[in-house]
Amino acid sequence: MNSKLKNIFGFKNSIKKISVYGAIISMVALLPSIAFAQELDTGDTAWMITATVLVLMMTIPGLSLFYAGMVRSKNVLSVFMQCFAITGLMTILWVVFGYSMAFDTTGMEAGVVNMSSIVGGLGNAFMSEITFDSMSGTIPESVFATFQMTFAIITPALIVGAFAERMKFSSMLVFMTAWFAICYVPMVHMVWSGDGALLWDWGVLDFAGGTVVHINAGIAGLVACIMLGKRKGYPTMAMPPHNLTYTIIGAALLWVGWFGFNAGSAVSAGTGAGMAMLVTQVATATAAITWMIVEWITHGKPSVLGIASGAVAGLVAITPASGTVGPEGALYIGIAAGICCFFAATSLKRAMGYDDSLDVFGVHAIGGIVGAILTGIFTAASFGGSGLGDNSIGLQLWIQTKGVLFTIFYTGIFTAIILKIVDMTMGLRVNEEDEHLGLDLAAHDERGYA
Amino acid sequence: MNSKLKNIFGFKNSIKKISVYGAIISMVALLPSIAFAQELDTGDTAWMITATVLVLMMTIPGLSLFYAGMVRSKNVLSVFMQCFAITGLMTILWVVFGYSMAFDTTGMEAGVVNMSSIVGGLGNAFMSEITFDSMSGTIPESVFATFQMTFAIITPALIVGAFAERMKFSSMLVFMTAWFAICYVPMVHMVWSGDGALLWDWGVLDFAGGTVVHINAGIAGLVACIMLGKRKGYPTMAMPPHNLTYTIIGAALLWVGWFGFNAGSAVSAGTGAGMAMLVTQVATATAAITWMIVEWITHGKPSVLGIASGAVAGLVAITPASGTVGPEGALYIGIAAGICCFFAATSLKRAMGYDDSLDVFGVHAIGGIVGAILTGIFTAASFGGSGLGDNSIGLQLWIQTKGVLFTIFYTGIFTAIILKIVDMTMGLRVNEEDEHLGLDLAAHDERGYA
Amino acid sequence: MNSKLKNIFGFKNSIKKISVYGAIISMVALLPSIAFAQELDTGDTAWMITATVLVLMMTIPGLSLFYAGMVRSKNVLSVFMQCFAITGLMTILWVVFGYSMAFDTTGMEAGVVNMSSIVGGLGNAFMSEITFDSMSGTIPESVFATFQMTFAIITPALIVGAFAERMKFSSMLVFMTAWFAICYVPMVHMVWSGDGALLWDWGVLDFAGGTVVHINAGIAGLVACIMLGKRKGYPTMAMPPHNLTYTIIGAALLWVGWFGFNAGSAVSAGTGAGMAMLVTQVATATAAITWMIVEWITHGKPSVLGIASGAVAGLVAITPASGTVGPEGALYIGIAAGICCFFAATSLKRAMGYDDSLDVFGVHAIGGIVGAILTGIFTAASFGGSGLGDNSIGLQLWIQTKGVLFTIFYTGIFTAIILKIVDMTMGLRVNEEDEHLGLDLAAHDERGYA
Amino acid sequence: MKMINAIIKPFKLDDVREALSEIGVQGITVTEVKGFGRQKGHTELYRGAEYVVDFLPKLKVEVVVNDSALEQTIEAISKAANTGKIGDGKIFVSAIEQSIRIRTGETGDDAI
Amino acid sequence: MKMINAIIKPFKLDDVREALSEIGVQGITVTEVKGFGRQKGHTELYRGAEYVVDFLPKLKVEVVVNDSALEQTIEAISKAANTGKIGDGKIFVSAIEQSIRIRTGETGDDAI
Amino acid sequence: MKMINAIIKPFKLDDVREALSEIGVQGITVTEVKGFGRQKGHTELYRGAEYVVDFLPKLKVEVVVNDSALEQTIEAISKAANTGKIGDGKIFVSAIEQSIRIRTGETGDDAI
Ligand SMILES: Nc1ncnc2c1ncn2[C@@H]1O[C@H](COP(=O)(O)OP(=O)(O)O)[C@@H](O)[C@H]1O
Ligand SMILES: Nc1ncnc2c1ncn2[C@@H]1O[C@H](COP(=O)(O)OP(=O)(O)O)[C@@H](O)[C@H]1O
Ligand SMILES: Nc1ncnc2c1ncn2[C@@H]1O[C@H](COP(=O)(O)OP(=O)(O)O)[C@@H](O)[C@H]1O
Repeated sequence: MNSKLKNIFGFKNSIKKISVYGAIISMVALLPSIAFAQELDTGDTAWMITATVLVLMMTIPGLSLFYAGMVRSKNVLSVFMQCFAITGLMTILWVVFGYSMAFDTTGMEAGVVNMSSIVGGLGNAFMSEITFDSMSGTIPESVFATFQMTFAIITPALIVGAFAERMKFSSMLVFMTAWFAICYVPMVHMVWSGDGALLWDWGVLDFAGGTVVHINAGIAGLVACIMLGKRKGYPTMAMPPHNLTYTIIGAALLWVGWFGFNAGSAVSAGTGAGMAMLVTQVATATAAITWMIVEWITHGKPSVLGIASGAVAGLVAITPASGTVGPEGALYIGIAAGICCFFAATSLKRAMGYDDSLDVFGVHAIGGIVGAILTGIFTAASFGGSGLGDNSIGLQLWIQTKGVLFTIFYTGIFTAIILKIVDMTMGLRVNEEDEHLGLDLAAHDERGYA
Repeated sequence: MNSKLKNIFGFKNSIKKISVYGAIISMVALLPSIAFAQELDTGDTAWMITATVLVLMMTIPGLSLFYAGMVRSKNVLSVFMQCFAITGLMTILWVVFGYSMAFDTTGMEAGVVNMSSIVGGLGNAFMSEITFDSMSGTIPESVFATFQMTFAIITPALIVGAFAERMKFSSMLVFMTAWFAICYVPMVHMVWSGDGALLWDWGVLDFAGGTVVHINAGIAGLVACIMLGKRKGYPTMAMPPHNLTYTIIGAALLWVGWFGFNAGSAVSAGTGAGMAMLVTQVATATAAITWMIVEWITHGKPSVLGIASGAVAGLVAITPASGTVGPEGALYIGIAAGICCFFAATSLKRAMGYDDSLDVFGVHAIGGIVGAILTGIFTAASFGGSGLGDNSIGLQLWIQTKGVLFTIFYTGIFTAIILKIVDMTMGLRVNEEDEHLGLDLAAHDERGYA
Repeated sequence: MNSKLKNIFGFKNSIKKISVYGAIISMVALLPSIAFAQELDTGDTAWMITATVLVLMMTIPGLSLFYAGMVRSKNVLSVFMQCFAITGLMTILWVVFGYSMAFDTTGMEAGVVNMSSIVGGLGNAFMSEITFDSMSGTIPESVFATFQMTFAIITPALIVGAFAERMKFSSMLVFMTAWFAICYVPMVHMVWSGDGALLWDWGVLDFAGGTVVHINAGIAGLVACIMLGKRKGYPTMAMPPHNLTYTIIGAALLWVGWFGFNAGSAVSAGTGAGMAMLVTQVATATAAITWMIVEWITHGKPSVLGIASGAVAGLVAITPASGTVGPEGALYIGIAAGICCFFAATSLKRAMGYDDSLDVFGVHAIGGIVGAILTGIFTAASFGGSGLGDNSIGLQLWIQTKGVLFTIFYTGIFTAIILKIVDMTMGLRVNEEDEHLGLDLAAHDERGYA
Repeated sequence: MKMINAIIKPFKLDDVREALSEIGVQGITVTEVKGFGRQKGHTELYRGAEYVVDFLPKLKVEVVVNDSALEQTIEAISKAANTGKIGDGKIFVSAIEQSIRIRTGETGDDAI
Repeated sequence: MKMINAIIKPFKLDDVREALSEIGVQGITVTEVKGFGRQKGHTELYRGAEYVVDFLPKLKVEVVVNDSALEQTIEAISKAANTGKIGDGKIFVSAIEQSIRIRTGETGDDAI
Repeated sequence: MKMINAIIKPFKLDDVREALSEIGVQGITVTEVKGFGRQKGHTELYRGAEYVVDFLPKLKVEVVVNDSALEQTIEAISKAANTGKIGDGKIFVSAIEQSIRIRTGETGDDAI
C-alpha cells in the first residue's frame, strides 16, 4: 500500500528537490506507518476525479476520432468499435486482476530483485480491498484506482492504429486481454509500484508513462503491423484519410485530455500538477509548430494531418518528462519530438516498408523514446528542471536508456509471442473479401454513414 | 434550506454507514441551526463546478450527438435544435420557478404527508434568495442550483429520442414546459428535498436520479411515442441511423460526462464521489460488454450501436445505485442492465409495436427500473455496499419497487394528460408532407449537410 | 507580481462588496508584502487547472468546429488549420514574451500614466522567473500563466471567422504574431494588470474579457474583412454552411468551455466562481432563446444556426459582467445580447455590405459592447449585482463606455496598420484560382472528406 | 434493347423497385441527382439571409430492357412513381446498341 | 427529342442554369461526377506520402429538348460553361426515342 | 461516336482507368451509383432489427469513343473489371450523335 503513496509523489529515489510536495515525500518516508491515515484533501480529490474523466475522454471519443478519421470510410466504425470494446474490456480486467497485480507490493524490498519486482499478486483481485474508506495518499483509493484504470484503457487502445483496417475483432479482443496481462500490467508494476520494482529501483524517471504507455504501445504496434502484414494494396493504392476533420477534432481532444494524463500524474492539485500542465502545453505547441515547419520546408505546404500529428508527438514526448522539467526543457523536447516523429512517420516508414496504418510506432514509440531519453537531460536543475538528485546527466541518460531498451525488448518479445499464438489458434487477419468490403459491414453489419 | 444539505449527503434515513461523510451527516443532524454557516470548501466547490460543466456537456453536445446520429439525415438538425432549445428553456424555467419549487422545504416535516411533500413553493422564484454569499453545505448555493439545473435540462432532453422525426417544434416546447412543471419538478421534490418529502420519507434510495431522471423520462417517452403514433413507414421501411459515428461519439461524451452526474451527486469531493466514479465506470463497462456479447450470440455479430447502447444502459442503471453500492454490486448491475435493456430495445419493442424512435423507454425506463430495484439489493453491506441501515434487503426491495411504481404511474398519467391537451389545442405532429421532407427543412429552413 | 494577485480577485478599485473573497482582497491590500507567501489552496488549484483545460477546449475543438461548419466544405480544413496553428503559435509567443509583457508591473503606480500603463517589460521573458515554487495568490504561477495563455490563444482565433475562406495562411501567421504583440498583450496589460494600468485605473469593469477578448477580436475581424475584401461571389452566390452539425457541436463546446473562461476568471473556487457560473448559464440560455424568438418572428421559423449564434452572443455579453452581476442582471444582458447581435449579424451586415464571413463583428464586437456597457448598470446592488462601490450607475456607464471606445479605436487603428504592412509585403489574400479550388487543396494539399 | 432513364422522387424508390421486380426486371442502377423543373424549391436561411434552393433531390433510375419489355416497364415505373403532385418526374427512353455482362462476356438480351 | 449531356466545371452550374432558363428550357437534371481528362489533377499529402488525385469534381447536366431547340441549347451551355481553360468539359448529344411525364402521363414533346 | 456506359465494382476503377489509358482513351467520367441485380446485398443491423440492403455501391464509367475504338474499349473495360464473381457489372453501348469540346468549340471525333 505504501509504495502507491510514493508513486504519487514521483520518483523518490532520484528526485530530491521537488518543492512543495518534497516535504510531503519526506514525511511519508519518515512515517510510513501512518501513511494510510493521511487525510483526504478535497482539492486533490477534485482534481484527480477530473483528471480521470479527462483521461477517459482521451480514449473515447478522443483517440477514437483521431484514428477513425484516418481510415477509409468503410472501416470507420471498426475503429470506434475497437476503442469502445477495449474501454469496456480493460475496465473489467483492471477490476478483476489488473489493479491488484500492478500495485500490489507484497514481497517488494528496495534493491532486491525478485518475482515481486516484475509483477504483483492477486490479493486485491476484484478490488476486494477497496472500501468506502480506503485512501491513497490524500485521495480516496477508489479515485486512484479509477485514474490508473484510464491509463490501462488508453494504452492498448493506442495499438489499434497500427493494425487498423485488417484485424479480426475477436482475435483483437483475445490479443488485448493477453497483452494487458503480460505486457501492460507488469510494466506498470516495474516502473511505478515503488521500492523493489525493477525499473523504479534502477532510477528510471517516467512521470506519466513514456515507457509504460507510449513505448509499450508503440512497439507492440510495430510488431503487430509487421506480423499482420500490409493492408491489401498498400503502398501502391492511395488510402487517404476519409475524414480529416475527425482526426483534427480527435487530436484536439487528446491535447485537452492529456492534461489529465500528465498533470493528473502528480496525484494532487499542487505545484507539481501546475508545472506539468505548463510544460505539457509548451512541448505540444512546439512540436506541432515544428512538424508544420519541417513539412512546409520538405513538402512545400503545411498540412492539417501534419500539425495534428506534431501535437500528438509533443504530447507523447513530454509525458515522461512532465513532472520534472521546466518550460525551457519543454521547448527543446517539443522541437526534438516534432523533428524525430516527422521523419519516423514519413521517411523511415516508407524506407522500411511496414504498414503501420496510423503511425503508432512513428509517433508513440519514437515520441516516447525521445521523451524518455531527454527527460534524463532536462530534468537537470541547470535546464530549469526539478533536479537529478545525486545523479549526473550522463548517469541519468544511461538509466533512461536502459529503461527504454528494456521496454522495447520486453514488449517486443512478448507481443510477438502472443500474436503468434493467437494467429495459430484463431487467425489474426480478416479474409480478403471482408477487407475489401470493409470491416464495418463485414464484422459489425453496420455502415458509418447511411 | 436544511434539507438541501441532507440531500447533499445522500439518504440520511436509510443509510447510516457512509464512512468519511458519515461524520458530517451526524454533525448536520445534530446542529441543524448552524448548517447554513458551514464553511466553503474550495475542493468541494472545484469539483461541483466541474461536475456541473460535465452534466451540461452530457446534453450539449453529448446526448444531442447520440440521438442525432440515429435519425435520418433529413432530421439531424431537428434533434440538435430540440436539445438546444430545451437547454435554453429549462435554464430559464429553472431560474423562474423550478429551483424554488423543487427545493423549497417550507411546511415539510418528517413523516407528515401534505401538499409540501409533493412540491415546494415559490418563495425563491427568480432565485431571488440566492446572493453572492448563499451556501449549500460546503459549496456556494449558486453552484448547487446550477448543478441541479443541468439535471433539469437533460431529463426532458432525454424524451426527445422517443418522438424524434415527427413532433412539431412549437408543440414540443409547450409540452416540455408543462412536463417540467408537472412531472419533473415535483419528482425532484418528492425524492430529494429531504424530510417530509414523499418518496424520501418512504426511504427510497435514488442517489443520482434513477426515478427522478431516467424512469421519469423513459415513461414519458413511451407515452409520447404511443400518443404521437409511428413514423410514416415504420416498421416496414428501413430507417437506419444516418451517422453512427455521431452516435458513438455521443455515447462517449455521455459516458465521460456521467461522472459529473453520479460522482457530482455526492455534492463534495470525498470518498463518496470517488466510489461513485468507480462503480459508474465498472457498471458501464460491464453493461457495454454484456450487450455486445448478447448481441454477438443472438445476431451473430456485435455492433457499434449495440455496444454504445449497452454503455448508456449501464450508466442509467448505476445512477440510482452509485452512492451506495461497491464495485461488486456495480458488476452485477451492469450485467443485468446489459441483458434487460438489450431485450427491451429489441424484442420487446418489436413485439409491442410502438415506435420509440431511439429507445428512450428500452434504455432509460428499463435501465432505470433495473437499477432502482437492484439498488435495494446491492446497497447491502454483504454485497460491499454502504449498508441498508435497519432495513432488510427484502424491505428495501419493496421500498424501491414502491418508488418505481409511483414514478411510472405519476409520470405516465400526467404525461398523457399534458400531451392530450397539447394535441387538442395545437396538434402534436407535423403534417405528412413535412415528415416526408424532413423536419430540418420543414421546421427550420436548414439542412444539416450542404 | 503583486498586481497579478489583485487581478485575480477582480476589480479592487471599484468593487468593494464581494463576499467571501472580499476579505481576501482586503488582506492582500493590507499586507502586500506577504502576498507572495500566500499558501497554495488545492481546491482553487484544482479548479484553475480544470478551467484552463476548459478554455483550451473552447478553441480546439470548440471554436474550430463552430467556424468550420459554417464554411464551404472546400475550406473546412483551412479553418481547423488556422485555429490549430494559432494555438501552437500563441503558446510559444506567450512563453517567449507575451506573459511577461502582459503581467509585468515594473514601474506601475496607481493613478500614474506612463509607458508601463500600456505594456509591461521583458523581465519574465521565456517565463524565466516561473519556478516550481512560484505562486500567484493561492495557485501556482504555472497555472495562472497557462490559464491566461488560453485566453491569448482564443482571442486571435476568434478573428479567423472574419477572413475565413480567403486569407493566405502564411500572411495569417505573420498578421497574428504582430496582432498578438501590438493589440492583444497591451490590452491585457491595460485592463488586468492592476494599479497603474490604464483602463484599470479608469475603473473599467471587465471581469473575463469583454474588451480584452471580444471587442478586441471583433473589431480586428471587422477591419480584416473589409481590408481583405469580399469573398468571390459574395453576396449574390449562396454560401451556405457545409455542415451545421459541426457548428452546433462547436457552439455546445463553447458553451460548456466558457465556464472555464468566466468562472475561471475568479481564479479561485469560491462564491465568485459559483455566481459567475450561474449568471453565465442564465445569460447564455436567455440570449439563445431570445435570438430564436426574434428569428421566429422576423423570418417565420427558428433555425439551428440562429439558436447557436444566440448562445454565443449571450456568452460573449455576459463575459465582462460575469464577476459582478446577479441572475437578474444576467437575464437582461441575455435578452439584450440576443436582440442586438441578431440584428447586427443579419440586417446591419447586409446593410453595410462588408463580408464578415462568420460574423465575428456581429457577435463578438457587438456582444462584447452590449455586455461591457450593461455591466455598468447591472453590477449595481439594486439589480442584484455585487455593487459599484462609490460610483453611480451613470458614472460607471461612462467609464465602461470610455473603455469600449478606447478598445475600438486602439485595436481598429493598429489592426489596420498591421494588415496594410502585411498586405504590401507579402499579400493578404490567396489568388482567385486558389479561392475557387478551396484553401484545403490550395494551401494544404488535403481535403476534409475523401 | 432500350435504356429507360427515370427521374423520380427519392421516397418512391422502394415502390419502383418492387414494381420492376414484379414484372421480372432483374437489374437497375440508381443515381442520386438534383433536379430542376416546375416543382418549386425551398427557402433556406443563413444568419438572416434567405436564399432559394432550386435544385431538389431526385433519383435517376436506369434500366436496360429488351424491346419487348419496354412498354410494360414504363408502365410499371409510371404507376409506382406517381403521386399526382408536381415534381413526380420524367421517363426518357433511348436505344442501346449493345450490352455486355462483364462477368461472363454474354452479350445482347442475355446480358440484361 | 435529344438528350444533351454536358460535363461542366461545378462553379459554372448557376451560369448554365440561367442561360438555359433564358432560352426557355424548363427542366434539367444534375449529377455530381468525377472527371478524368486532359486537365491535371492535384497532389494530396498524407503523412509524407504524396499521391496524385487524377479525378476532378465535375457536374453532369442532362437536358432533354426537342429537336428544334437542340442547337440553341448547345450554344447556351457552351457559352455559359466556357472559361477558356483546360477542363471546361464536353457536350454529348444522343437521341431520345420517347419521353413521359410521370405525373400526367403526357408523352413526347409535351413531356419535356 | 459511341457512349460506353459501364457499371463496375468500385475497387476496379483504377484498373479500368489504366486499361483505358493504355489504349489511348483520354477522357472518362465516373459516377457513384447504387446497383441492384443478381448479386446479393448485405444485412444491416439496427437495435436488433435486421434489414437487407439490396443496393450495392457501384461505379458508372462513361466513355465516349469514336466508332473504330469501340470494340477495343469494351474489351479493355471487360478485362480490367472482371473478377469472375457475381456483380461484376455490365456494359451498355449507345450512339452519340454529336460531341462538342466546350473550351475550343471543336466537334465530332476531335472533341472526344
Ligand atoms: N427537360 C428535362 N431534361 C432533363 N430532366 C428534366 C427535364 N424536365 C424535367 N426534368 C427532371 O424531372 C424532374 C421533375 O420535373 P418537374 O418539372 O419539377 O415536375 P413534373 O415532372 O411534375 O413535370 C426535374 O426535377 C428534373 O430532374
Ligand atoms: N471521351 C470522354 N468520355 C467521357 N467523358 C469525357 C471524355 N473526355 C472528357 N470527358 C469529361 O470531360 C472533362 C473535361 O475534359 P478535359 O480533357 O479535362 O478538358 P477539356 O474539356 O478542356 O478538353 C473530363 O474531366 C471528363 O469528365
Ligand atoms: N438491366 C439493367 N439495367 C441497368 N443496370 C443493370 C441492369 N442489370 C444489371 N445492372 C447493373 O449491373 C450491376 C451488376 O449486376 P448483377 O446482376 O448484380 O451481376 P452481374 O453483372 O454479375 O450479372 C447491378 O448492380 C446494376 O447496377
